[in-house]
Amino acid sequence: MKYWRTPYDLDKIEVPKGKVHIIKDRCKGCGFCVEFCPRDVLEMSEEFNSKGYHPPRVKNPENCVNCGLCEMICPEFAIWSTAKGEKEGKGGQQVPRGNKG
Amino acid sequence: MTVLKAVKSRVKHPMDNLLRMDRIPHIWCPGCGIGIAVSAFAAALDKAKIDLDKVAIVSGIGCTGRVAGYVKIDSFHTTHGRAIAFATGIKLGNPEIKVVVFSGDGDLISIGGNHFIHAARRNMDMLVICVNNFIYAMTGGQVAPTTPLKAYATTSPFGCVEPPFNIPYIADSSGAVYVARWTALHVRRLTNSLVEALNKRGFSVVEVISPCAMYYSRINRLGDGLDMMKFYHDNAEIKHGEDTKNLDIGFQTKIIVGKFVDRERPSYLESYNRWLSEMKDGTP
Amino acid sequence: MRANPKDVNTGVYYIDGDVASGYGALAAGCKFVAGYPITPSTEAAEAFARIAPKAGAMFIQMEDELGSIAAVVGASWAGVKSMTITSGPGYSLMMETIGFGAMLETPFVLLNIQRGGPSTGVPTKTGQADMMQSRWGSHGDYELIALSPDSPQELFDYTIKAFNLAERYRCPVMIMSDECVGHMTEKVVIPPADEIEIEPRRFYAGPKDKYLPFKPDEDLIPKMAKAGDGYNLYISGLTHDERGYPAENGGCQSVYTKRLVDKIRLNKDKIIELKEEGLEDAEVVVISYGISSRVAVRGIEMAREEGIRVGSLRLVTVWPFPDERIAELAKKVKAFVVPEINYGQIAFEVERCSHGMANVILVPHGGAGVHHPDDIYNAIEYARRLEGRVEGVIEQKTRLERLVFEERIKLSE
Amino acid sequence: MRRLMRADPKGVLTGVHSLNGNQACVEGALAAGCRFLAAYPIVPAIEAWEWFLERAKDVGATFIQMEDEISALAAVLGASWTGKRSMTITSGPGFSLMMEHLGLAVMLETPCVIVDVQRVGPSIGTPDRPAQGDMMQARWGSHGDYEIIALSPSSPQEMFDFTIKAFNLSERYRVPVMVMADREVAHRKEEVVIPPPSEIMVEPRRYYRGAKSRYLPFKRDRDFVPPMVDIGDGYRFHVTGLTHDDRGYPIMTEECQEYNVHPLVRKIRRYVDEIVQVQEADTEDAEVVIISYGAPSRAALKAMGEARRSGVKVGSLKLVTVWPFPDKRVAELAKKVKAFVVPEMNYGQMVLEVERCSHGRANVVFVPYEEKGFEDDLLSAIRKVCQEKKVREGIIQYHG
Amino acid sequence: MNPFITAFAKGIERSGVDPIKVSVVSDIPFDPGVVNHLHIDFFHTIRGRAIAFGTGLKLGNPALQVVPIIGDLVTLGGNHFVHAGRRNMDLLVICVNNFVYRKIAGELAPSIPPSFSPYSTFEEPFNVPHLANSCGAIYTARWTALHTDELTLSVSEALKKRGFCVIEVLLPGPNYYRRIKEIESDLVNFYYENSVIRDGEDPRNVGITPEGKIVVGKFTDKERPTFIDSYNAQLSSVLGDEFIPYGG
Amino acid sequence: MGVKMAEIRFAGYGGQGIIRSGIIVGKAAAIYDNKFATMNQSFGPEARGGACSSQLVLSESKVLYPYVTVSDVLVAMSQAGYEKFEPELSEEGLLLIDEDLVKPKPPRGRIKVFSIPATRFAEELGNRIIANVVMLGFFTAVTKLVSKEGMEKAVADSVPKRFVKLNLEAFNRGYHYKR
Repeated sequence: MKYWRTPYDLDKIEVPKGKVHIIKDRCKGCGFCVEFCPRDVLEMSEEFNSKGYHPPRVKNPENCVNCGLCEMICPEFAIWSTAKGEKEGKGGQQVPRGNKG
Repeated sequence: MTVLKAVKSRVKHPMDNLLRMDRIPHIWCPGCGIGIAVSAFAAALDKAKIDLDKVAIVSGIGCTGRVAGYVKIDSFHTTHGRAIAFATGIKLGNPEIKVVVFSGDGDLISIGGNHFIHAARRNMDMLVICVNNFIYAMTGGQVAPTTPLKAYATTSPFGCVEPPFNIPYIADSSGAVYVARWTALHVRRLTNSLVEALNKRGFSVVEVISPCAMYYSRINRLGDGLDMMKFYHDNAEIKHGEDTKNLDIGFQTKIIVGKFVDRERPSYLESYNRWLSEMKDGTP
Repeated sequence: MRANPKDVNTGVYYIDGDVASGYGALAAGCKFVAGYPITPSTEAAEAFARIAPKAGAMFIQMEDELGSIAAVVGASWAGVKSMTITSGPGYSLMMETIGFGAMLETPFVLLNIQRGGPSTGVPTKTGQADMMQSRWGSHGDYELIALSPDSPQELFDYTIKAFNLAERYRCPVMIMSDECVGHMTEKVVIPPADEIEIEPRRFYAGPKDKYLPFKPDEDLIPKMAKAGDGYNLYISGLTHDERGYPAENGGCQSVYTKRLVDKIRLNKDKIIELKEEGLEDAEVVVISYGISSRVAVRGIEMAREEGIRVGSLRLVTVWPFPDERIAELAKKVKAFVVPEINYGQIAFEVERCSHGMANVILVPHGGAGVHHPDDIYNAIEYARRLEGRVEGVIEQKTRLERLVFEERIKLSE
Repeated sequence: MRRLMRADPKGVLTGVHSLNGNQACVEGALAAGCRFLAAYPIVPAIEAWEWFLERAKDVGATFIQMEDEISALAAVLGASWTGKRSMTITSGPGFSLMMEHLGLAVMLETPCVIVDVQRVGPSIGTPDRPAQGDMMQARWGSHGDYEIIALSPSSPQEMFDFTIKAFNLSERYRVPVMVMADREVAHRKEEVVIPPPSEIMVEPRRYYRGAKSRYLPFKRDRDFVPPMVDIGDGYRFHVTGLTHDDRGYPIMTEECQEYNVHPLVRKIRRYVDEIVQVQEADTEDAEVVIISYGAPSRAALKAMGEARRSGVKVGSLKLVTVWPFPDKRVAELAKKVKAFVVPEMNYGQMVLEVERCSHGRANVVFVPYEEKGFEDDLLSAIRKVCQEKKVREGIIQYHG
Repeated sequence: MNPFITAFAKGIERSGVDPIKVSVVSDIPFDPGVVNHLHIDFFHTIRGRAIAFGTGLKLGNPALQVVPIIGDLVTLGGNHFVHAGRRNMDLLVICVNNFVYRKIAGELAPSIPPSFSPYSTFEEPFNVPHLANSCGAIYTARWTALHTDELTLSVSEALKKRGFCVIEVLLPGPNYYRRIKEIESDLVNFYYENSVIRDGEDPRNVGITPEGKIVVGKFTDKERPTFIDSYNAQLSSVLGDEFIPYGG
Repeated sequence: MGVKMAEIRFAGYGGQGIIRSGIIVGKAAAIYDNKFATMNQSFGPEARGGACSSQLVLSESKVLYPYVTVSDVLVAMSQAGYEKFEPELSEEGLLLIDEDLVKPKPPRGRIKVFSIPATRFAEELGNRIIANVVMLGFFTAVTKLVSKEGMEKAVADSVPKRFVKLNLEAFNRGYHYKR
């Protein structure tokens, strides 16, 4: 069962592309991101992480539209997406999101 | 510990600068919604454009009470039920600080019920985020004042016999100026609500209904966290402005969410300062 | 009086101390438990909640610890035996009402499963640092009784005893257990009801209009009446006279409050229970209570293997304190070794009672764990070697202290 | 390393005033820089915060009447972390309710002052009569192990002086400090001399001065006291009532418990000599020493004079700091004197400490406070104890 | 206190409840003579815990009619108040409201020190009937010391009801605030001129404000199962014959 | 000191049934095999995922000193648990591990290592929560410290009625696993 409808004018919109990042060892395998991803990008993997859970893995990378829901709904701060083409998050170089204050 | 080492990877999560990543993974169970509430709060802090140095977060005891330990701002993990009282001191000690109380239903409404209603009555300027998972989870699944009638818990092994509190109603009737309720599934709306409430002056309450996959759903055989989230999806109904007295939550019944109260009242400090200046002028 | 068979779940169980205490309470005839969840004591409340409805008893989870203990005092005046269950922080919240219970001479039992403190401390791990609090925690002068069991079986037995003492002396009785004992699982034998002796409440039976709620019998303890029986009770937390009316002369040496301390102090010998072992020829005596006494066993064994004559004195009743017995021993032995899971509480009492005649060596432990037997052995060994009298309590440096402050081991979960 | 600073003139009402103990206490607090009071009304402490409220508008202090004493102390702790010197004022029953937060104050090492105007207990007792029944509670009332400091004033002037001292000790050692007054002292009206601000020395808060990124809220200096920062200064620190490491992060192991809690005890025990203060009179040649504190110490001085006149060599040791207890001094005296006489307004609390520290070398006599004929009781106790041939075990109490 | 005591006594009489079974739990000491005269049991408990103590009393012996009379205006014991309401504990709570709201005090006697109000003067007080109603009370009413007949009726009605009933009584000067006694009669006059009876008014609208009149009356009267009822019902439905209904 | 039989340590994460394992073995020994058994637990505030261990002292007579000093058997269900408690294991001890979750170092002394994919088996049986019961079956077969019958009774008493069958299946899966 899918929980989000597909917009009927999908073909007219320029769909942004996103890339999903997962920190596997933070994951506790709750499955929220897999279930609620509106674009069905993710699935649960077979592998165990260091805590013995099955983290998600990207099934359909091209489907990601960088909506950010996975980031918001992940209770473990283990997954997020960036726009394709953006500098990818390594060593804190990703586009700052937080208030630096 | 090995796990911690593994986590210190080079990749950085966008919220890393708002959270104490040296303490992640956090203690919450798989399928728990508190982490989502924290995400929403962090996103709201970001969106509300508040100087993070001037925000303090106070938590009590319980699962949600641990939130203070994970957010990278001035944070206080205090005693059971007294987060609001402690926060009152901070607010009055330095009125420039935006004070956020982030705690659970048992902490805020059960043992801390008195401070909750009195702070609302005074209209003490703070944002209270109450994560409601219908049970005491940290101590192992005891009945809470929010546990729905007939639901099971370890100290109500034959079903809960006490009607639960309707948190928005009690907040409203004791004088809160902003009252909203969302489930952990409504992350975006929750974030927006938190932004509004952060910018509000006075006692604001945001209730977050969250799955407890370890105790509440297990004892009541409701499946895991994901099943609870699906339940919210099917049974939450958004009704902004609904009269707060109609917001009771039964066992696996419909949950009404939305923003219910948004009004203006002079805050405690405003009244206090006015009174002080009147006293000085000699015109009581 | 014998226990009611309906209340006794006779059988052999493999349960933890908390649960055993819940069973013990019911067996003792407790009909009302009010509590509030707090680690590590909740199992006791849960156990009682499970078995109570089948025996016509009730568990209610109140809104906080303040409410719990107030309800317990109320229920006791309604005529039922009652109990509350808590741990450190909750215990601190109860302080005001414990004084109130003592003032009203209300029989009730309080189970405190101690944990690491102060403040929130270490909720899931042990401590013994509320011992002095149990004696001195409420404002004003009062006396009460505190027991310290060391195994699940004892938690069952002494919960019953606590109820009996509470009824006998009309005062709050504390069961000062700790997380180790509370969460320790062992075989617990619950005997048949006719083997369980329980103390009935001492109700007043004379003419109603002659009843004085605080008029003591010869043993200084007054008889009780229930609310709703037509006695026109006037019960007040103010300093009161025999009628219960606020006393005109309610000063700090009021005869009325004096009885609150005297009824325990003068009945001390009947209340105190000690477990003594190998004291006849001992040169060093280990004084311990609760889980520490089981930990001390290993240290004592080690010392005896070395040929040291070590005796053991276990305080089952911690309050009232066995002043005389310790003073007596102090004259005979070289030193006392006091292992406790705090930085010195009962050790100071031992110092007080030994009147400078024996050395007192404290083996401290901050909590969240128990002593290493080596520490206790070392203290015994040191005590034997030490010549002369040293003033004050000697604090033994423990293995843990060296590890943390000298070797500076890394702290992690 | 320590530098005292002068008091802020705004809070100092220099001059000679006729004040009762409660008011003097508030004046002392304001002089010491206290700018926040949270309290809940209770007899006999209520005048204190009425006076505070009266003075708040001139001094610019904040006051809140909380819903109960539990929250009053919680608010005080919160305010203290914003950098304000904070206090609360209460009496017996309220003091009992504060016990849980006393533990939190100890654990968070939050400087604050708690004034307990003792009244007759237990429970509601007799609200408008004085007592000293909360002395042991001050030391042992909260769960878990810790050490605190408590002072005991015996006159309105001392209420003023000791309150300043309490704030200073509290900032110096980062512990809650208690002023254990009683109704008699709090309600007695006397002349109180308030010196000019330049003569009042105030201990400044020990602030952290290093780099922001390196701040650890519980990293102790050599004397076990960690420096502090204020909320809102951008340190983004975390503190918790759980057992924690230097960062303030909870770690639930026995090692961390030792690391965290042992210094809480040590930071007081090691500096006992610095903290402890007693006032002695004629103890050099004394055979009998009266050990007293608070209101009874005035009668004690009178009785001492009387006894000296009748030829008995009596000295007086008045406790300024009740906790920590002056173990050493009492033990020292025990070797020289025949007996200690301890008058108290309770059924025997500090006398147990005297018994403990005298190590069986001197007789210990307890004299309960009676509203009438108290001085005579003291004198007769002194005479009787002089006739004792040897040291008796335990505490002696003469009847009649 | 006297007009209230009289009304209370008459209320017990009119309700037909056996006074022997009535226990008053209060945090204000009563005159022992009153207690003897009414032939009730009286417990003077510590501040704020009257309702919690009353809960224990009621559960210890469900045959009792427990009447907590709270004099602290839901301040210290606010938590017990809301939770007993939620549970629908079978108690009749009489909230003796002796506060002098700022404007009222100001008009009447400027000399009253501000702190004599249980709330600091600038704070808004609770709307007690509304709070009670929102946490689940089944009966709420408010009367002043003048409305003795209505108060009597309310007491007798509430005693007969099963569940959490709250009657707020505006009463000048019980013995807590002695200095207010001097202005007692003025305050009675004030009540006379400024109160208006509106039975059945939505409790939401009966907050006491400096401007408006004091609304008195019987506001709500509904039915809900009490704590003991729902306890017995739930447990017997789950446990069946194994369950021994709780009778204290 | 009584006649000692064994000191056993179970270690893993909260949620794996580590404490329950201790209780079940203790119960089998104390109630069904008529020995003496003292079980102690150690856990963090986390319901799941935190370090968690239980220790069991089995004896022919009353257990006085209730703690493990040198363990004869270590059952490790997590890497962290293994690393923390391996040094405590006797030189002649037995080490039982879940092979998917623990990667042991080469054993010291005469330590014997037995491994079983307990969590994987449990997942195959439909619920990973019963991994500990699989491990208990394995434990019973390897150590022979408690009787199989006693263990089966203890397992049956310790779980809700509707799960008895599943748990016994898990137990036997572990018991009959050939290492």
